[in-house]
Amino acid sequence: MAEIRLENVSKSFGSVSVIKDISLTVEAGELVVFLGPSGSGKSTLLRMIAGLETIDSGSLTIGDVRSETLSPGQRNVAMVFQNYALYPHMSVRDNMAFGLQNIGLPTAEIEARVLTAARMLEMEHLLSRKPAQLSGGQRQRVAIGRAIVKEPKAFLFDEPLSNLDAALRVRTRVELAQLHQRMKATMIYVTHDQTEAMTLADRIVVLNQCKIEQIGTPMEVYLKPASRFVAGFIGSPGMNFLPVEVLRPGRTPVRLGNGLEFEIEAPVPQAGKFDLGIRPESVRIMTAGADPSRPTTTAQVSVVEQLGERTLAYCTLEDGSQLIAQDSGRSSVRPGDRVQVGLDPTAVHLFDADGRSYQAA
Amino acid sequence: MAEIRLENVSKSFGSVSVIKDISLTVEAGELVVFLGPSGSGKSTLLRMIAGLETIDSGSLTIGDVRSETLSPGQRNVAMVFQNYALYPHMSVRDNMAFGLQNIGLPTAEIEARVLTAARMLEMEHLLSRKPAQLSGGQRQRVAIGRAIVKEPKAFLFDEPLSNLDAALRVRTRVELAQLHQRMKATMIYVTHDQTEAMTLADRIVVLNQCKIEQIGTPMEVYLKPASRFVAGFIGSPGMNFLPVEVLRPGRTPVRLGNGLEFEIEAPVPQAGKFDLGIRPESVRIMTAGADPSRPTTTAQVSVVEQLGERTLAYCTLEDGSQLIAQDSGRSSVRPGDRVQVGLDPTAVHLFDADGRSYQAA
Amino acid sequence: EETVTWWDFLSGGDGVRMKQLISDFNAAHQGKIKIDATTLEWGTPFYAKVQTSAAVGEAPDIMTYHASRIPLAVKQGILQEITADDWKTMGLSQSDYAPATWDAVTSEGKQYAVPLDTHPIVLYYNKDLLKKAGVLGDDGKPKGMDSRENFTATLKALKEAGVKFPLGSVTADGNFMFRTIYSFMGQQDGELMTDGEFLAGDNAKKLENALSVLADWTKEGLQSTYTDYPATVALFTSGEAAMMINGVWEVPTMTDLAKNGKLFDWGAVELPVIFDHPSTYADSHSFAIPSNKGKEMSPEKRAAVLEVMSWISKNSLFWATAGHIPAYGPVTSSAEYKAMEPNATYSSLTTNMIFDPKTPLAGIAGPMFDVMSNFFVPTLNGEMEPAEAVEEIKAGLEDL
Amino acid sequence: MTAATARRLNIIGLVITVITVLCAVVWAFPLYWAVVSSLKPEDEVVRPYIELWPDTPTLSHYVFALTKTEIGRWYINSIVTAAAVTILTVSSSLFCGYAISQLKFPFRSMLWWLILASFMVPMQTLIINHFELVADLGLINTWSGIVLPQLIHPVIIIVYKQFFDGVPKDFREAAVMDNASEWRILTRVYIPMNWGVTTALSIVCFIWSWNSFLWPFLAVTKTNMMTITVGITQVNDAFGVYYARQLTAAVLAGLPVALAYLIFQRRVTEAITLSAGIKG
Amino acid sequence: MLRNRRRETLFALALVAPFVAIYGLVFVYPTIKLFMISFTDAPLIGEGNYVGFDNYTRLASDRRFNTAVWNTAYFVLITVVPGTLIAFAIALGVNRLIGRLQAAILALFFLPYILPVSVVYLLWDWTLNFQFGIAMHVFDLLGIQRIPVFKSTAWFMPAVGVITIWWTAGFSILLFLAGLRAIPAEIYEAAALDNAGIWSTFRRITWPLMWPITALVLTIQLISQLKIFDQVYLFSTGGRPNDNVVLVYYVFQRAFQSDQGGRAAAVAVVLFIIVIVVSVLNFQLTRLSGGRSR
Ligand SMILES: Nc1ncnc2c1ncn2[C@@H]1O[C@H](COP(=O)(O)OP(=O)(O)OP(=O)(O)O)[C@@H](O)[C@H]1O
Ligand SMILES: Nc1ncnc2c1ncn2[C@@H]1O[C@H](COP(=O)(O)OP(=O)(O)OP(=O)(O)O)[C@@H](O)[C@H]1O
Ligand SMILES: [Mg+2]
Ligand SMILES: [Mg+2]
Repeated sequence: MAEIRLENVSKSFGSVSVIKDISLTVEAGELVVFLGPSGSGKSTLLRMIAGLETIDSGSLTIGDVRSETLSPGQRNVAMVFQNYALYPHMSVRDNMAFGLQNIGLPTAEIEARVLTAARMLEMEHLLSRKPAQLSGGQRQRVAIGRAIVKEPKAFLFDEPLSNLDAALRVRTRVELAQLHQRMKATMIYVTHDQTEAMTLADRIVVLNQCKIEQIGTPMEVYLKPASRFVAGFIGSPGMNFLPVEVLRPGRTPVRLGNGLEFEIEAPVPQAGKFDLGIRPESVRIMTAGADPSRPTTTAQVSVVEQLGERTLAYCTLEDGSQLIAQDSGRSSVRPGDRVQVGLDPTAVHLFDADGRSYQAA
Repeated sequence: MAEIRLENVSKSFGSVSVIKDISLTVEAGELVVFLGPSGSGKSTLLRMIAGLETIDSGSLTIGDVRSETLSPGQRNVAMVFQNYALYPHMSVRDNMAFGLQNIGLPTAEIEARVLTAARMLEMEHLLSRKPAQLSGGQRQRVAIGRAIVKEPKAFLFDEPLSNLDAALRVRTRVELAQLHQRMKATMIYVTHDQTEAMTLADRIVVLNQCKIEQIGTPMEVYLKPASRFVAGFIGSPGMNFLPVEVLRPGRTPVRLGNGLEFEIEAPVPQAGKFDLGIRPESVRIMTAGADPSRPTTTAQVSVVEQLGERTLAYCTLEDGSQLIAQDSGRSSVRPGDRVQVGLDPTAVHLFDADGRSYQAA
Repeated sequence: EETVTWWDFLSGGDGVRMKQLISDFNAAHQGKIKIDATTLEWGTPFYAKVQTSAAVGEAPDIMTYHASRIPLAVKQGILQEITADDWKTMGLSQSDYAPATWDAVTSEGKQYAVPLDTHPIVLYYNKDLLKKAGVLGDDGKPKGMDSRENFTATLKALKEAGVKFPLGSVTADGNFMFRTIYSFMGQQDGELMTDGEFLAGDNAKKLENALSVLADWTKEGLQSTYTDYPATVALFTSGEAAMMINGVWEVPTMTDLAKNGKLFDWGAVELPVIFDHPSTYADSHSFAIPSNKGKEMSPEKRAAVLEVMSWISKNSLFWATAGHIPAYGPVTSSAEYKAMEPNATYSSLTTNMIFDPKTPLAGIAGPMFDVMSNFFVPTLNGEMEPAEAVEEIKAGLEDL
Repeated sequence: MTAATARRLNIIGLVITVITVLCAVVWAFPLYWAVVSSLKPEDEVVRPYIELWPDTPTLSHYVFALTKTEIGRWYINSIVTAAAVTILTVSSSLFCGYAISQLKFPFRSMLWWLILASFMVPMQTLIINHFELVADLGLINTWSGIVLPQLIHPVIIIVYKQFFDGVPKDFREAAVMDNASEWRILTRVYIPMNWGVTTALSIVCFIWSWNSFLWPFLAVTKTNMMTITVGITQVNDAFGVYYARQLTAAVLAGLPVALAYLIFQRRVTEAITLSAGIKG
Repeated sequence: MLRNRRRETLFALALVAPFVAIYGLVFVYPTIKLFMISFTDAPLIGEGNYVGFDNYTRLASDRRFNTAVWNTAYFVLITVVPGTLIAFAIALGVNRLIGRLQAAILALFFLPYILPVSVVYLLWDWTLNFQFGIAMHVFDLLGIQRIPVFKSTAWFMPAVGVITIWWTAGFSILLFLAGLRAIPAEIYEAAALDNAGIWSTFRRITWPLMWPITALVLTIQLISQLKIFDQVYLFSTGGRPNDNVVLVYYVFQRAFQSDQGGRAAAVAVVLFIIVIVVSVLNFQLTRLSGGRSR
């Protein structure tokens, strides 16, 4: 397994700049997820690593080999496509063997590798089927198998689960995680589904508008978003944002739009208008006798989503700002209720007008 | 808005029975979700109501009109298809107007209705575009708009969100919920994604193998599953099941496979082998100083999924049985850890060999 | 051994007989000459093929050729002259042929082919029906063969006797009808082409006369309309048409049917004299030697080819069973031929034969045919007035 | 009103189906009629009334055609030349269509326009030039000579290009990642994925070649080199009543292709269905 | 994609080489020769003298050429659109059927396509034979006057047109079927829910969605019907060839019957130009109307 290092990589299609000066090192054996909204350049970056797109400037090193100018085949990385791109006319066995035949491996060796991979992915009984005869999850495994047999330096996945239905998605996600643990292979995984990103990644690379917004472990990204974009993008639902006025830098009172004032640790350089970010799980519906130390305000509930293990209440504050609060699974909140919501002052973030994050606490 | 009543409805394709003697009443203004695994007959049932499939036996009443033999147009229900089935060659306006033109409404009236619907769905600026020029979410709104303008007795949705990416899905889900609240329309909504089901439904109809397993509000279905199937199917992840021996009916000790004994309220007729069901959120990782009253056992963590607002730990008990436990978002559990997990004895369910549920507490 | 490559366009009954002759020839010349024969499709394809093949040196050593196509072929330079020496080698001479026949293979004083036969058209008739209608003469020939009025009367009598079509004519095929119409022009000494001019002088009127005879028969319901070739034969042989104007090549059809007892008592005679004097259109199957571009023929080969032409001409009595009149005089004057019926009956008409005008535009499948055919069909079936047709034909011919 | 409407819809559907079936029967009737006529004795053929089945069915015309001619040899010539035309045309068109669709090379678009233009030229008008060419090459009376000028069917390239354009580029990329050479991408990925259309095009090309007349007629001067369409004209007779015999010849000329089509029909229609790739 | 330009070019050239070689030999070269011959008075085969534009200028006053142009236009008019519509209608009918019945019916409609033109000629000449054709017997039964179909100028072109449609519809039917099967069933279900009747479903859904295929079929038909020859030639021999002449037939007459290769080539060149002009017009037209209906 090999390290992948991108240095000052850029790319444009005609006059459209799609990747802007990106540097990134993926450690050997690491699983890095590229996360970002549609059009943020995830696929392009991946395809540049694979050699399917040229690199305009900057350097790419795979293992210890400078690779910008190598052809896709020579880079020895394997790619799993979004729609798997299994050859529809070949059996599962042939699909997996094709790449090995191309490099002229002896038949016995090919057969052995295919069998090993098939055993690992528990699909020995599928070897002679055609892709059309497989379920979505099985196809996914074939696509992975086709990558595994190459014994590549790294695996690249481009939204491999986006075609599966929700249930299958969860199952294959777990399978992928286990596979990574077993193989300890270098993997880059593209997705715009953050549940996938959170659960799979060793580190997450959040891309936005052709640039890297943040690199970090899933929890770093979740708990310490580097920017307002990351904060809003990560989490389901994303972070609440409320306009707030910082009265004084330091441990300091802030005032919400509805006049509520409370104190937070605000490492901002000066007072002024900021956005306060707080995750739904840090906004609690207060029942009588709840922690009185929390700053509390009144809100009107508009929509209630009971998710079973928790309940989300979509609330409107008096000044019209929107807020999602979380309650326990067995919540009795109903749309239209007026409730008290309490904010956890230790879990708030401040963002300036440029989206820069100032972490409280 | 109209009530929809199915009585003893059956349907088979050739020799394959697909709907078996189903009776169901959807109240006027209610939003009912059909939930069930793939192939359970959800779409078929919906299509029978729409008139796209014939009804072999039984009766269907929409409003007060017996409708089994009416043509789809005459039933005056609107359907939103999984992939929207927008007419690709017509503008958004024409897509919405087509059905009204077919019933010979005056042009002015058509225009008015289309505009109203477009305004309601915030897509007045899209009216002259073709579907190909719209994003997934916009297409979804056109499909809904096409349904709204008909002023139908009821709306039927067949997995309308399954083609959207996760982020868009959440957004449109909320939009749909708001729409329902605004219009108070009778809606039947097919999905196999239970987050959707939980958040949208007034009542959920759980289908399995061509039959209704349970009808109830989302929380009823979540908290009081009528069968082991429902318990395992609802929730993400679903309920944990552990083999258990009931030592005595009544308030009574049970023994897990690993020997742990504790007391639960077990309204079972007699002692014997059962499956104990418990949701992940009722299985907590015990830290030092936690509630000592909970029955506790030792487990080995295999996979940890940090979802941000919570953490799921996939654990193996000493007897090899699998269990998912929930921990807080900022959990420090790592794969391989040995931990103490505590079960909430008030949140357990018992299922006999046939899957029948015996609710504890 | 010399192998002589041979092309013909003789299919069906003709083809069978020619194949017989060829195999007889081969048997008679075993070890010396062998004919390697190929039959190709009749008409435009055949002549196009001959022309293109000759141009690239792929033409055969000998081929059948319609005498009517010789002027065009000479212009294209695809035929070799048959020299006086050749005639001598073959043991044939001008005196063995009817003057019209000899003339037909002659272009600008030179001969370009050896005539095998002449195949005129004749009048076939159903003796049973004629007898019933009382128009069968004592000589066994139809009554009224001497004038337009009398022949029309004969037709009318047949009609009155309940015959559906007194005369079967190939009215659907203008190419075919050219033969009849040209014969009727010949009966007025009409010419299609005089010194390079089409329908000069009163020739147009003569063509109009000829056309109106036939058009009138149609108008009076005496003649089958829009009948194509096989249909005409079928009408006649099934007894629906009492008489039929057709080529002598249909004789075998009749003989065969009669032999199987499937036919009535029938006869064939020279065309009736509608105008001034007897005259019948004929064409001739002849043998020609293509001049292959860039390929000189060896003297041995040429000798072999001449031997083929000579032998087959001299043994053309068998060819007469195909209905055709052998061109080689000694054969027709032989006792065996005289005994052949009805061939002997109509062989006399060789003295009244006329051939196509000598122009490269004429001949089987030539452009003149198309022009004529184009207007014959509507005229003969009552869609167009003969005078108008003649106008059009004249204009069409001048357009060529 | 309710059940009645449903029934009315059903009845309309039924009526359309019945009409379709009736049309199909009428449509194919001339074919049936030709076969039946070829089984009648000549005198029965020309009876003045409709006779849907022969009184005295006879195979005599077939016996005549099969025994009096070199029809076996002609079939062989036809099969060999049509197969050669098909294989050569389809394969060269496939390669060319693939290159135009998938690869970059100089003069690509010019070649494409030339091919489109050649679809518009009536090939018949080139036949004499073809003849001179083939004669110059000394190929008259050879299978190669029959085959050569038939090797241009621009439509086949046009269709291939359309299909290759429709193959998602993922497959190409997957194969590149798999180290496949260009040749293997073509032969192991693109060709197998387009078997359906290849079958369809092969059948159509075979039909065209089998049915061509004027060219093989010009290119062949020996009976034993004739193709079936050329040879079969010898069965025809310029004289006499030979409707049945001519129809027999027609049936014999058309039969093998008809059989081949019926055998491959499923694959043809499947291919065509896959061709949902035809975009506007 | 990262490509090896040189290798790719070489490979591409190797792939197109066989085709280009054949193409140059049997298409480009003869076509150029055809152009050159059109400026000479060459006979059917062989050399001729340069005559400038004579062969072209005399076409203006050539009656037969005029007839040929009009006949060709007339033939295109009566076959292209009707042929396309008929094939469409048949495809609609066949598309409704399922399973073996569909296969059988499709075969019945397709079979004529596999026949050689000479067989088509024989079949129809026989079927429409004035004396013995089964169609005439049917006319008799119906009390209709018999029609000498191929011998009257009024009936000739329509009849050959119908036969051509009959003969060539199979291919168009296959294309239409492909298009119909590509329309998702759900669109029709949506239309049913939208109260659309059979007619408005067809007019508002099927027709516009099928327009691209229809345009394709129209183009193919247009080009092939402009090149019509065999049928007209076969059916008019012995009848009224000069009244029924079409452009390619005229080329044939000039070349093969009149032995005027040069004049024939000129007509061929004119025809080629007509085809290109008409195709380009047609392309623009279908694109425009396509733009309107989508
Ligand atoms: N071949 C191309 N030519 C021009 N622009 C392109 C091309 N390919 C991609 N782009 C543009 O580059 C940007 C990044 O595209 P990319 O496919 O990498 O996005 P992504 O992050 O994978 O999005 P998604 O989640 O939708 O797959 C987009 O704005 C896209 O429009
Ligand atoms: N036309 C048909 N002919 C035969 N069987 C059918 C047909 N349509 C559906 N079925 C079968 O009926 C059963 C129910 O199908 P249905 O489409 O209603 O399932 P579903 O619950 O909507 O599943 P999914 O979530 O995958 O859409 C399935 O087993 C399916 O295979
Ligand atoms: Mg992407
Ligand atoms: Mg479904």
